[in-house]
Amino acid sequence: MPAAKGWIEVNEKYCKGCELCISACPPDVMKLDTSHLTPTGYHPAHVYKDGCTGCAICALVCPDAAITVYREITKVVHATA
Amino acid sequence: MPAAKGWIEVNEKYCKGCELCISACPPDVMKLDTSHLTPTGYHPAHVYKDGCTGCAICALVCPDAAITVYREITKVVHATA
Amino acid sequence: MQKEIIIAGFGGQGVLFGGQVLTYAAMDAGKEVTWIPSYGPEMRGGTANCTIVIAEDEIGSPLVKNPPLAIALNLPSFDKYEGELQQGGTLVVNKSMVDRGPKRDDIKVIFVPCNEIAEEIGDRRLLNMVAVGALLTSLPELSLQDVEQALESHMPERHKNLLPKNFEALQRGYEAAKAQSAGITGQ
Amino acid sequence: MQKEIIIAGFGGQGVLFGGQVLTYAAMDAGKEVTWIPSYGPEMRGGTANCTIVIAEDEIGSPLVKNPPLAIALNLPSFDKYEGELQQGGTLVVNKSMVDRGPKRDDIKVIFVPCNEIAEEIGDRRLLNMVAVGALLTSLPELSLQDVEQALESHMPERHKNLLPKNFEALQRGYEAAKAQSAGITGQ
Amino acid sequence: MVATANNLVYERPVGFTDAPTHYCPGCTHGTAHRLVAEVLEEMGILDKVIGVAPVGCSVFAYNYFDTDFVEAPHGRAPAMATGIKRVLPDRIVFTYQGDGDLASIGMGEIVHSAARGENITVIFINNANYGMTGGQMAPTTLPGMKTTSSPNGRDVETQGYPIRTCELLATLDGSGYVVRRSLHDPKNIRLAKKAIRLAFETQVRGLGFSMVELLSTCPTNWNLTPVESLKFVEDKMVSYFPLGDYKVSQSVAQVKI
Amino acid sequence: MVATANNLVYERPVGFTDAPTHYCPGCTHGTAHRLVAEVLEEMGILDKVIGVAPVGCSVFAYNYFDTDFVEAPHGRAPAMATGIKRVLPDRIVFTYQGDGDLASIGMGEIVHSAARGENITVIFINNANYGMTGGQMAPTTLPGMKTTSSPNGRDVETQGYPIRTCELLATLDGSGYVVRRSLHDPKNIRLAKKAIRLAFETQVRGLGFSMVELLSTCPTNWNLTPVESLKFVEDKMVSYFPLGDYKVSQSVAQVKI
Amino acid sequence: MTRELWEGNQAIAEAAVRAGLEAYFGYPITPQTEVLEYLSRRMPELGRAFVQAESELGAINMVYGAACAGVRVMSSSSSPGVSLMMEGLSYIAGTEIPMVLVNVMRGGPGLGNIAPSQGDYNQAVHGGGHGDYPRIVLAPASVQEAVDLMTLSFDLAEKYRLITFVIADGCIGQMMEPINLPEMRPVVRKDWDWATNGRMGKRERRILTSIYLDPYQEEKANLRLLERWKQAQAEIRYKEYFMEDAEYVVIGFGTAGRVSLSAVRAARQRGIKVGLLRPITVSPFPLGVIEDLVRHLSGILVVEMNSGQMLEDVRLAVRGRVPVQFYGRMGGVVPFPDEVLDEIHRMVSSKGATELNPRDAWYERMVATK
Amino acid sequence: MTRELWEGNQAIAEAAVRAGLEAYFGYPITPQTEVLEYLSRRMPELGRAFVQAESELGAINMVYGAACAGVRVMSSSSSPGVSLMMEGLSYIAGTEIPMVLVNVMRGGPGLGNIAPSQGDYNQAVHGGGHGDYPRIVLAPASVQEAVDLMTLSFDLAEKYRLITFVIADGCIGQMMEPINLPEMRPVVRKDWDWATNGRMGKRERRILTSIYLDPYQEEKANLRLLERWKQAQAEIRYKEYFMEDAEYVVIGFGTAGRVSLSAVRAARQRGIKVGLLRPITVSPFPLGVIEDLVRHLSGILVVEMNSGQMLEDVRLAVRGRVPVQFYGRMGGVVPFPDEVLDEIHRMVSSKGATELNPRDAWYERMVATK
Ligand SMILES: Cc1ncc(C[n+]2csc(CCOP(=O)(O)OP(=O)(O)O)c2C)c(N)n1
Ligand SMILES: Cc1ncc(C[n+]2csc(CCOP(=O)(O)OP(=O)(O)O)c2C)c(N)n1
Ligand code: SF4
Ligand code: SF4
Ligand code: SF4
Ligand code: SF4
Repeated sequence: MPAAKGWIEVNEKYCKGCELCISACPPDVMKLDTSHLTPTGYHPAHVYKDGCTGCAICALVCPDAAITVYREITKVVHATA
Repeated sequence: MPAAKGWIEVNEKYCKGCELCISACPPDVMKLDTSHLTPTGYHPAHVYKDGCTGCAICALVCPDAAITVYREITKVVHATA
Repeated sequence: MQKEIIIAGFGGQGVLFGGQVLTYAAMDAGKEVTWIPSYGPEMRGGTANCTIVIAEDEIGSPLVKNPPLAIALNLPSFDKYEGELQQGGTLVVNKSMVDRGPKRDDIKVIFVPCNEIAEEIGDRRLLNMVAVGALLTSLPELSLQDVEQALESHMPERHKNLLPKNFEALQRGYEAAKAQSAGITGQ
Repeated sequence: MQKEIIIAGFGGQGVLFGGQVLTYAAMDAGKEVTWIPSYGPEMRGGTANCTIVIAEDEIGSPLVKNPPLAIALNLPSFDKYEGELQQGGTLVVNKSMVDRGPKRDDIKVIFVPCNEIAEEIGDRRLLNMVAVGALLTSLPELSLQDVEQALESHMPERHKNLLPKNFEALQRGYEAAKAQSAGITGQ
Repeated sequence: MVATANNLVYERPVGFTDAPTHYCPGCTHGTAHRLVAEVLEEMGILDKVIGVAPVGCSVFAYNYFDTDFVEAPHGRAPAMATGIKRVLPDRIVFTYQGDGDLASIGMGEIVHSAARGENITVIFINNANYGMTGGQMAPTTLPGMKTTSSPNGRDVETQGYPIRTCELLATLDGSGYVVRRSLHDPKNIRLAKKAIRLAFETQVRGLGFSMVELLSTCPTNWNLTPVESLKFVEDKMVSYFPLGDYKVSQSVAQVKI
Repeated sequence: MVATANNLVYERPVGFTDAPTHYCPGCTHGTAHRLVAEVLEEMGILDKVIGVAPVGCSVFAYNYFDTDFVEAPHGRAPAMATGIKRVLPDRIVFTYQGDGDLASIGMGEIVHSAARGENITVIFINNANYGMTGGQMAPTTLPGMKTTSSPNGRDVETQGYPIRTCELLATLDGSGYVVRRSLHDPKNIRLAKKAIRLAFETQVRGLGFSMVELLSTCPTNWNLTPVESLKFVEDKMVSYFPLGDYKVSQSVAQVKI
Repeated sequence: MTRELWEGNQAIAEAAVRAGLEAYFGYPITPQTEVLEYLSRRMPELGRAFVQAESELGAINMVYGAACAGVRVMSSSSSPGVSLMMEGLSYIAGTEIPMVLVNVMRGGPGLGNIAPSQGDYNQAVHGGGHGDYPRIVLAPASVQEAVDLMTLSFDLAEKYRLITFVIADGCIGQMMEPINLPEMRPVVRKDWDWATNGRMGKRERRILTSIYLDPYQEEKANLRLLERWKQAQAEIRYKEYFMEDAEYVVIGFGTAGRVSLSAVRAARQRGIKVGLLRPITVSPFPLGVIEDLVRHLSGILVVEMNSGQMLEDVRLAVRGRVPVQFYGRMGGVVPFPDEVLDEIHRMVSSKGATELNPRDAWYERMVATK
Repeated sequence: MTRELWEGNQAIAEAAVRAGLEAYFGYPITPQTEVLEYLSRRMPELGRAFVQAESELGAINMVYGAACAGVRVMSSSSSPGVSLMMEGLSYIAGTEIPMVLVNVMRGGPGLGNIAPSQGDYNQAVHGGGHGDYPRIVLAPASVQEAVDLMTLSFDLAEKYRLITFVIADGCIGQMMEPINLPEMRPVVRKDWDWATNGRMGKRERRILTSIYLDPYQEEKANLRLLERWKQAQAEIRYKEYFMEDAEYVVIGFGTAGRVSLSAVRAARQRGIKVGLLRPITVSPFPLGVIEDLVRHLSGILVVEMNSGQMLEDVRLAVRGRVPVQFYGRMGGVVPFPDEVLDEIHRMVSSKGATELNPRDAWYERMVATK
């Protein structure tokens, strides 16, 4: 399957900066955004460089369902199918 | 082992006339003594004819440890050995 | 008026049912009535007894210490209730199971060989009915008919066939008691 | 005399230990003292605070509504205790975590950039000691020495190496507060 | 022992007090008691034993053994035994429990005693019903079996399935010796006694939790004669509750008696 | 579903309320919640569900699912679920319990719910300790593992052995579907979700008791980072608590999703 | 309508069924096992829920679940079993949902015996589970009254959302009396605005819990309970006998009350102006009634089958204005009428006065005689 | 001797150890878990028995077993956990053997919260388990007092063979105060003539049980308990503050008592002649002391962290001779001294009088203000 382009949104209402998504991200394009804090006082995760494939692994491992995942492809893969 | 002669004593303080010994007795020489009642109002078991081998099966099955078993032999077999 | 009756004996002697028959009869006769069983400290076997209270209005205590009426179906019960019976009361004793006469002379003791009579009728379990029949001679509040009627209407269908023998048992007990009161005592 | 102190902040800010240091100092100074923690409804994270009561004789309530002294290590605590502080009381505020000035003018508010100072010393966890040092300027009952002595004698062996930095933190906080009281405030 | 004439072959064990039991005629609770008394006597440990009686027909077990005894709340005997054993580790502590007591209300206590590997011995009487309270359904009541609380026969759909306690406890690492035996005939009674002996030996050697489940009768509530009751155990119960060793830890397997 | 550009691949399930959880960062309680919410949503049964929260860190589970919820006394969730299911047989009832709640104080209730074959689903979070009360030893604490009530590491001699709950419940005829899964990596999270789905399908079809045990983390009390915690599960827990299917009744085996 | 002869336990069970009982969860224990046994046949035949739980803990929490679902549910047990329900009862009370528990009390403490007792009065009325929670407690003195109170118990539990107990003893549970049973009420599932029975597309989700991490919220919940408790005062029930001209009064509930009735009758025959007050709701307790009595009485005798538990509630109402005496039997002993009669004589001859605390005075007499 | 700073829960644990505690069985629950955690390290290091039980039911029955063996044994828990121990406690009481239970009470009913509360007073003092049984209940108001009472609790439990509770709350359990710990007492296994610790060739077999099938025997057992209870009256303890010239008195135990102390001091500063009576043994309760007070007082204010439980015991002692008022906070709310001060003012200005029942009056004020 061709590495399709994808992107995610991390909802700072939920993110607790646990880094599980970061360690799980296959292309390794995520890290904590130490530049600011969430309302509950955590550094949120974010994609800091190109390469997100929209594989949704991050969302799959996120205990707080903080991540929404999109990608530009023609086939839908459900995150947890 | 030669069928040695044996005999038993049924302690009427304990016997409740449940008949378990009677049905277990190999030579089938026991029955309830309907001629009288124990202090607690049961017909006690007793050996009513010859043939007791002193095998102690009756004592083994007696829930109330009412039976004492003797026999004339030269080898001791413990009831539940 | 209020009458208390205690029926006592061994577990298997139909003590409780004997009392229930009287209770049904009293209820059908439109009276207030209570029936309460009590088992000895022993959980099984041992002695059982029940207390019946028959009255015209709301019944207080369902238990009494010194009843005017009692049935003793075995020796321990005879020993116990002969002592506790009210002065002038009546005690029906199952002669078949006791080997002594009365100690008190301020109560009326009626001896009835319940077991024998029951066995004559052909069902040793009926010894309780024999005793109840005997008691009725001293219980004006209830007639033999009341009790027979009660048996008739409350005995479960499957046992209805036993009615005739029950009636007979009641009758025989009643007569035995009458006879004895009439002086022809079984002693 | 009796003095009550409340120290409040986020879970991780060393609120409870900061209070315990004062408590040990008071105990060693032969005073009666109580220390009691309280965690917000939230079981974890959230705000934590503790109340210290220092007195000459038997202490009644270990909790107070309007303390004369308080330390607020974060904004929510500042908001809360600025409101509840006793008239004329003193509130030490961790300037590093608040972005506003005082609302009340009937209390003394001492702003100390605890985080910055602690980081300058080289251990951000020492921010609580900086604040405690500052508070001492308004707690005549306990001297800087008393508190240092308490740290010395009660800090577990394995942490003794941290003593110098703790002392420094106390000092710096004390001076920062003095300086400010002297008018050279950080605002 | 030198053999003489007129030899005594069997007499009532001294570990068994001279009080007649209150059990119904033919109830094998008595048999189980007798076997335990014989074992304790043969091992010469009567003196060190503290028994824990349950709530159930055997609530008065304390009257029948010539040892110290306590009486536990319904189902809690293993917890009480734990308390005793922990403060008197050199004493021999055993519980005697029915199936309602052990497998119903006492499930939590028995599982955790086994999981902890408590050095106690449990004599577990499985008579497929609640005897003392008048024959209600127990966790061990067979499917379809009529009891006073399953008047139309146990309906597994609504009343569930019987619990096989040995199999369940065998899954626990703390279990040292967990076996099922039966009291329905001489041969099985002999095997039962051997197992009881091994269970106590397990405790004496500190090899962990030991339990002997004994298939037992309740003639009164089964409405069968004592003899018919033994047949019921043999024909109906043994098939549902297979006899055998469910857990014999390696160290226990070494034990030679 | 027709594919379009800018396609949404994953978003927070609607069954999950919009309340942020109170769980510590990286605690996989959240993951378990999310999977349950996804399954209930996918099965379209949110509307019929009544959840039973335990006492434990997940005591507030009722805040996070868009379904009716009740909160049970410590360990009694299966009994409450039984009460609800028996009077509302057409509703879907599940409990969510920790290992202290289910395997320690609640052992009696879980065993008997399974034995009865109650048509309920149990989500069982095994995090090897008592999280909420500050990390005391649980029945699932590994041998040698340090907790606040086994400060020198769990000593199996005095504190007993961990309980393998699935293995234990699998011995009961009433169990329809009893499996163990883990939440330590994407693959296992997918398998966990499948199992949760099958567990609820078991209930929907009335095939008896279903339970999914999930190996989970407690970074806070383990004193590990969330990432290290996943590693601990993978390296230490999985070997003691093997993943797999411990009971899949014939009828459940037929179920096709 | 013809009367039928029923055993108390079975009558209680059938009365509950006719009151619309939808679910029963229990565990066998003498002397109430007949309730469970009766319902094990009756409930299934009506297609209603019956489960013999693994324990009383299981039973009370099954009740908790079914109560959350909004149905009429009950359990029954006897003293030791009820003690095991204390945590669950506190939870149910804290969740503010209705349920009924029948306690057929037996001799205690501990395993004790199966004889009639009133030793659990304090547990039922005052202490019991942890925390503050009011409860309604009904105490029947006859099989008919027990039958009537079963219907009432469900109605009150639902009306006030307070947990409700019916406390009896083996005497009432195992006695047979002629009774009139109520008509069978149809089972109507009220659609409570609090029941957690699934959204079913009709509403927002609901939560039932007893947790309030914020003490101020918990205090509010406590106040809600007290408010309903205040309203429940309207439900006070009691029965008076021979009170018109009474100068002395005997106060007793349940079996002790009916035993006292015999004694009071006997005393009346001897010309003693004594009456009987038999509380039927022991919680809420008829304090007001006693307040009024106090004005024109010379003495009160409290009779119980315990060591003097309701006695203290009576004394709180009397507050020293009238001498109060006590007679109790414990551990499963049921007093005979003549014992109570003796006490009435003692009270009258002593003009009701007693130097000591009535409990201490009673204790002295007990050790002297027993 | 130098004072050490200890947290209440840990101090309680260490004090028990020094009092010769030989075995501890417990289950974690906030806010007393530190007792268990502390002992999980301390007991094994001393070679004494420690078991984290599977539940509070397990714990109390392990305690029961160890108590039968005749050793000093205790458990500790908090409200919901204590409710689960009610059956076991009744058995232990009925078996007439000593044991100590610490209840660090929390807000309830139900799961409630972990904040300080006194909601279990009635459970501890009056109701609780089934059947009649007296118990000794000690209520410390400070860490030092808690420490001192631990030793006393074991001594009393053994002296009277009555079960003994120490009731505290999260405030005392989690507060730190400087204390003096008692010397370590050597563990002496007294050779009780009742302990079931094996015949060991020395004696006849012994049986410990709470069953008395014959009600008359059970009644005798109940009377034995009452006899020891009578003797235990000698152990009543309380502390008085500012009582010499007091015209009004505040009565409160534990935390409510020490909070009241602050209020009483403040009132004194305002010239109000008010004192404080702080019961230390709430069971046996200092009734006699209050009897005496009543003679020369104008009003009593009872302060509790519940809806008025000890209040009724005070009222039983007062019996209407002096106006009694009540102030309580519930569900884990700890009153501040100024709240109590306001109540003192109210009492004084109203000359102590209150038209309503003090509880009703308090309730009205609560709903009005809260
Ligand atoms: C807490 C509690 N619940 C219930 C009872 C009533 N009860 C006494 S014995 C018993 C069951 C006994 O059955 P089992 O354990 O199988 O022993 P068996 O009588 O069959 O030998 C019950 C439920 C009790 N005493 N205590
Ligand atoms: C009867 C009772 N006992 C003890 C407690 C205290 N308590 C609350 S949560 C908990 C253990 C929770 O551990 P677990 O079930 O493993 O869930 P986790 O917090 O680890 O998710 C305990 C013991 C309680 N609330 N009620
Ligand atoms: S896994 Fe979720 S909570 Fe954790 S850092 Fe990533 S987005 Fe944030
Ligand atoms: S087995 Fe024992 S009790 Fe039964 S009849 Fe024979 S001797 Fe009597
Ligand atoms: S009831 Fe059953 S178990 Fe109990 S003694 Fe009788 S036969 Fe044995
Ligand atoms: S304490 Fe442990 S289990 Fe509880 S929320 Fe935190 S990490 Fe999760």
